[in-house]
Amino acid sequence: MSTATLEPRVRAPRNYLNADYGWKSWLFTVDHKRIALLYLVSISFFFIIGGSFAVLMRIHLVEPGGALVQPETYNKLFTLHGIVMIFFFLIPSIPAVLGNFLVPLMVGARDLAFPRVNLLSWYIYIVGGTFTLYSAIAGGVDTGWTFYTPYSSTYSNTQVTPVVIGVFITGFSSILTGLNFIVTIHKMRAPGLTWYRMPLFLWAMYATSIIMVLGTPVLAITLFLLGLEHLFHVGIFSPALGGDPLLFQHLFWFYSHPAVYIMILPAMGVVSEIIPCFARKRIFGYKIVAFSSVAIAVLGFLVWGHHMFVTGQSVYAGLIFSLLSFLVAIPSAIKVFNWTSTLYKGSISYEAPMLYAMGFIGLFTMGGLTGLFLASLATDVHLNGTYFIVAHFHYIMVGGAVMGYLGGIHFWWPKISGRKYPNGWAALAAAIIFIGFNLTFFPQFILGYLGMPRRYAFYPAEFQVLNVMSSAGATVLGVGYLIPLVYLIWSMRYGPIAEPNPWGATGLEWKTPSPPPTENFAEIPVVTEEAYAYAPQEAAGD
Amino acid sequence: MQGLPFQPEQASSIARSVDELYYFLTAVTLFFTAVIFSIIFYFMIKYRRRSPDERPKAIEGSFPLEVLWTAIPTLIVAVIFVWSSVLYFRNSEPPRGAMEIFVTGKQWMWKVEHPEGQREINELHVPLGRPVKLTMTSEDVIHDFFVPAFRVKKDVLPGRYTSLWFSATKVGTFHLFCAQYCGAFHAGMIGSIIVQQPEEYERWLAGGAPGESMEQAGAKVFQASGCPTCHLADGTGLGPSLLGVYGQPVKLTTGETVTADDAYMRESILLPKAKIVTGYSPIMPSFQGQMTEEQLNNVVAYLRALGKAQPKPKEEGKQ
Amino acid sequence: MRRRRPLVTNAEVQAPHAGLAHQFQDLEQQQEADALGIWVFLVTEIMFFGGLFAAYAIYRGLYFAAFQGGSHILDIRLGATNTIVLLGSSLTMALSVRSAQTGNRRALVLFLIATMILGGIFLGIKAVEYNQKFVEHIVPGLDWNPQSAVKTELSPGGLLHAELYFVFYFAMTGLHALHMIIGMGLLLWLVFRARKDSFSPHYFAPVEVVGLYWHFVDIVWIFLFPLLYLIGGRY
Amino acid sequence: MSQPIVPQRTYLLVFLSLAGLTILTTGVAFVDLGPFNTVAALAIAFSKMLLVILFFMGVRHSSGMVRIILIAGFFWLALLIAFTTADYRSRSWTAAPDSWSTTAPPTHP
Repeated sequence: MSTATLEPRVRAPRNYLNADYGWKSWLFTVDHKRIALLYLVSISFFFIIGGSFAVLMRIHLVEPGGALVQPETYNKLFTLHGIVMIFFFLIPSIPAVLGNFLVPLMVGARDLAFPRVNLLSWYIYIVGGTFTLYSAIAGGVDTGWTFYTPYSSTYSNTQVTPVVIGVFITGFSSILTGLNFIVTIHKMRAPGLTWYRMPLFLWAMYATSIIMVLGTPVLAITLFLLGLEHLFHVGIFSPALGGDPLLFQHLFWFYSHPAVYIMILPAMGVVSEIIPCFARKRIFGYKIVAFSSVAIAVLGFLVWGHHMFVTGQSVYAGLIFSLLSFLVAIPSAIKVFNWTSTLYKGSISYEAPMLYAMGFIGLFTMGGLTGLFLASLATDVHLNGTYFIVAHFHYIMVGGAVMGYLGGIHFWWPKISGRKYPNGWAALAAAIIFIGFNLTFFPQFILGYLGMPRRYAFYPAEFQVLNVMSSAGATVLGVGYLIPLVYLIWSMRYGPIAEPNPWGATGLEWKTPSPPPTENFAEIPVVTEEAYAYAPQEAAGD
Repeated sequence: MQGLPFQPEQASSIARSVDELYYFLTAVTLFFTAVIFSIIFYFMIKYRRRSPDERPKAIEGSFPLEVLWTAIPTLIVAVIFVWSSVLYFRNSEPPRGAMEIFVTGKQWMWKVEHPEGQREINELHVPLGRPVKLTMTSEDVIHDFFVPAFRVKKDVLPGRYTSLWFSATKVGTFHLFCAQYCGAFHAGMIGSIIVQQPEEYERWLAGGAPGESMEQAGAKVFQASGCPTCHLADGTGLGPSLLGVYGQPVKLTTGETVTADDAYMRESILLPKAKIVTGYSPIMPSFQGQMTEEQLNNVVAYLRALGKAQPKPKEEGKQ
Repeated sequence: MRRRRPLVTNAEVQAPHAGLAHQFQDLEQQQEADALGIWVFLVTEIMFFGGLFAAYAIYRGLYFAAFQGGSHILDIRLGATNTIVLLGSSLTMALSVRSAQTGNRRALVLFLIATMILGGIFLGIKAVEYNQKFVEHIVPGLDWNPQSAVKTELSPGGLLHAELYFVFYFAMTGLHALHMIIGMGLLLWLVFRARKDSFSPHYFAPVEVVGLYWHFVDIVWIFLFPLLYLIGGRY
Repeated sequence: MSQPIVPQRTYLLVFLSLAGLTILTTGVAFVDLGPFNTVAALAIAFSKMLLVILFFMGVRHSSGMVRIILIAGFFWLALLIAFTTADYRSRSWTAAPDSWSTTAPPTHP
């Protein structure tokens, strides 16, 4: 707060952060970078809310009989944890924060194709979030984030309506973001930036956008029908009123399975940026990695029935869905092999983003491989609906997506904020998160195999040891997540000023000052080289 | 607090086969995790940055390697797919002559009815070594019948029958869980499967409330609901005869042929106009709301028994 | 490759054309982006209605008789008339775009207004049909109490499933009508802009975009008509 | 966008065909074709959609990109419907449950 530093803010060149002051300049901005920050603040808020629900759940489960709350309250905790984390944190996390910030910078444009639509999508997100928060305050909702009918439509007497409206509305935010990215990547690339010169983050955002655009409307219409049934008591999915509950599950998972790829594909894109930078190597098998993103996006739409192997779906449909679920594992495996090979004969340094990226590969590998247990019909029968599922998708969505998100935040933080954070603290946080995560979720694989069903507010005493281990791990994990929050906020004021390209990375976003000016580039750049041209020019042809 | 188990008990005829696949998958997972972790650690140490201006040569990629590491996972998942699907289909087919028991899920309890008429709540007694087939339905929301020790699980849906089977191989008491979230006391919708020696099971069956068998109870409901007025045994009534129908193909007015299974019987009682047998008119009233799930189960049990009887010769061609 | 333009900050932008937004390099790029944007948006609309059509298809397969019974209550003449009215509005919409292309402002305004009038007629006929459902007490959730004549017609497949048919009838036509109302609002906005002479043969993207939206809404109805009114034939 | 200006006559002819097809589909509904009533209705609706897309929406003159996007949309919808229907259609293929095995059959009442 004193003037001890020799970097007075007045000397800072004009950039998107100091271009204008006052709340209006933020709430009515159409600058993609400012909108990204609006998203960053909002999703962090929802992450803290969703995280506190998780902490309460883990504390509760220390005792077999439940240590903290009534079963009804526990049900509301896991429901809101799921809804908040999935729809209000994970789905917008990388696309809406890093994607919004980076897509125009990476394609070398002044903004997204539709800046006002971009701002609109943030407002839609906020309105949807408000409905969801209202429902949490007004008594909560206890349907599970999957909203399975007929429980959600005709039996639950909690705040189903506002939550369904909230998720319905937020879906449009996701649709508009995806639409904006598709058009931007198609039409606004800088001269010379061909498809095969694009950074892989853009490929990943493109594949993600396809899912957002094609899948989210189906979720919207499904929730619309659910809302109709709930409000007017007309039969759509409720057997007592003439409907079929399995149809809801089909329509729901048609979106919600690909939604997993909305979370993990962007994280894969982030990792594909970080690894070449800190290994100073072009990514191994660029085109294969690029196309595997698209393959995952497409195949990911054809596997939703593996959520329904034991629900009374036809066994033949189950067979096809099982086969396709195995197929979608292959492009993911290819990506892991290519990232690993990128390290070969590289020049590897261990800055914090790289540690997050390595953590991502490890956890994603485990999460992906345990997915095989669930794609396989015979073992899924036993594991479905148990803690094995919970462990598996947390490995993918927290171990994978959140690690990728944090890696990306650490990688581009100097660009976003114009400041550097303390690398030692960041490395420590990465290590704590990695250890805490495994402590929390590895025991849950065993719990699931032993037969403990998920969504149980109390449980037989023989499962207690593993539950206590998991809760202890959650404490470590929680601390791990708080550390970056502290030093990142600290760095905004006290961190050393970042140069335009602190990591020596390639990519157009590093060719403009940190933080970038409002118009991104003094002059629209011309791209003359491949992505990840880390090698010295004369050797690049080898 | 008890010890730290790593494997649930294997107490059914299929448990072992599921575990074998499970261990294979675990081995694959551990192997690849170990390989990836070791390679990453090795590379990160071997190729650590030694001087700040090091510039390694670019490697474009390697097509043979890409083919190799596409082919290996493809082969492995192909093996797993075939193994697991064959196992699944073998495990889901109930053997002939399985004992049939009705299960009804209800927020938040399991109601069980043995064909002999014994009823239980949150408990299911079964004899050792004999295949048992459960026919299940729910009175309200979706539940799920899950016995970890048997490695069986199936959703229990309202308005529909689902079924699963198992053959217990160990005497003892095993957990029964509801594995599909069903509301406030979902966690309390648990029970026990009690596997007994056959003689002991017989004693258990004989003891307790004698009651009537499901079939007899069903016959009473059948009578009381006025069904025999139209469903005459010789097929001359307004509705088709029900002798020898259960389990057999039935030709419908739409030209389709369906099997007269539990689901069809149930549908025909609740929504009689949905599938009309050729030669008959859609005049049967619906019994939706007229029968409880239990009575419905009893009637289905009775119809199954009728299915064993030979159809009377007169009604040929009228099925 | 696109022409490069030297840097100008937002404040200094002297837009070379009134319609060019700051993030684009030139008008052509902007037009291509707009066109791509609307088509991607239409794809989301296909999936939005598509979820509804998928649910409809499943239930129609399961409860064919009930859906047939429900369908036969609808007035096929009103449905067919409405189809032709809506197709006519698509014609006038296409002609509006053409007038914008040729720079004929008077014709543009006239055709836009004609499109709105035809859309209004469609909604009017729809309102008559909805009213008829209330008279017959076959509005699920609000007024479901079919009277005797209607009841006989509906009963072959079971009243419960006939109710399901009407849920879909109202959900599908209701969402379609909502899209029509939004479309009419957009048309009104176009009329105002056209009267202010905002469009020229070089810049008429808004007319084209609204046109594409309007045609899409028409296509939805092209499928709704046979799927709702013509189930199983009327012979 | 910069599309050729189509003569008014073309638009009028397209509209007349669309109106004709509407009358045709209504007429066909009154003829008993069995299951082909549905097929005919959908085939006619599909042709009408093509007319609108190709002429009114001008996809005839559009870039390949627009066509790919449009086809992708319909393809994904087809996937949703096909896979869901596959489940419902194949549910009854599973073998009939085994016969009932308790006491001797009772006599019919």
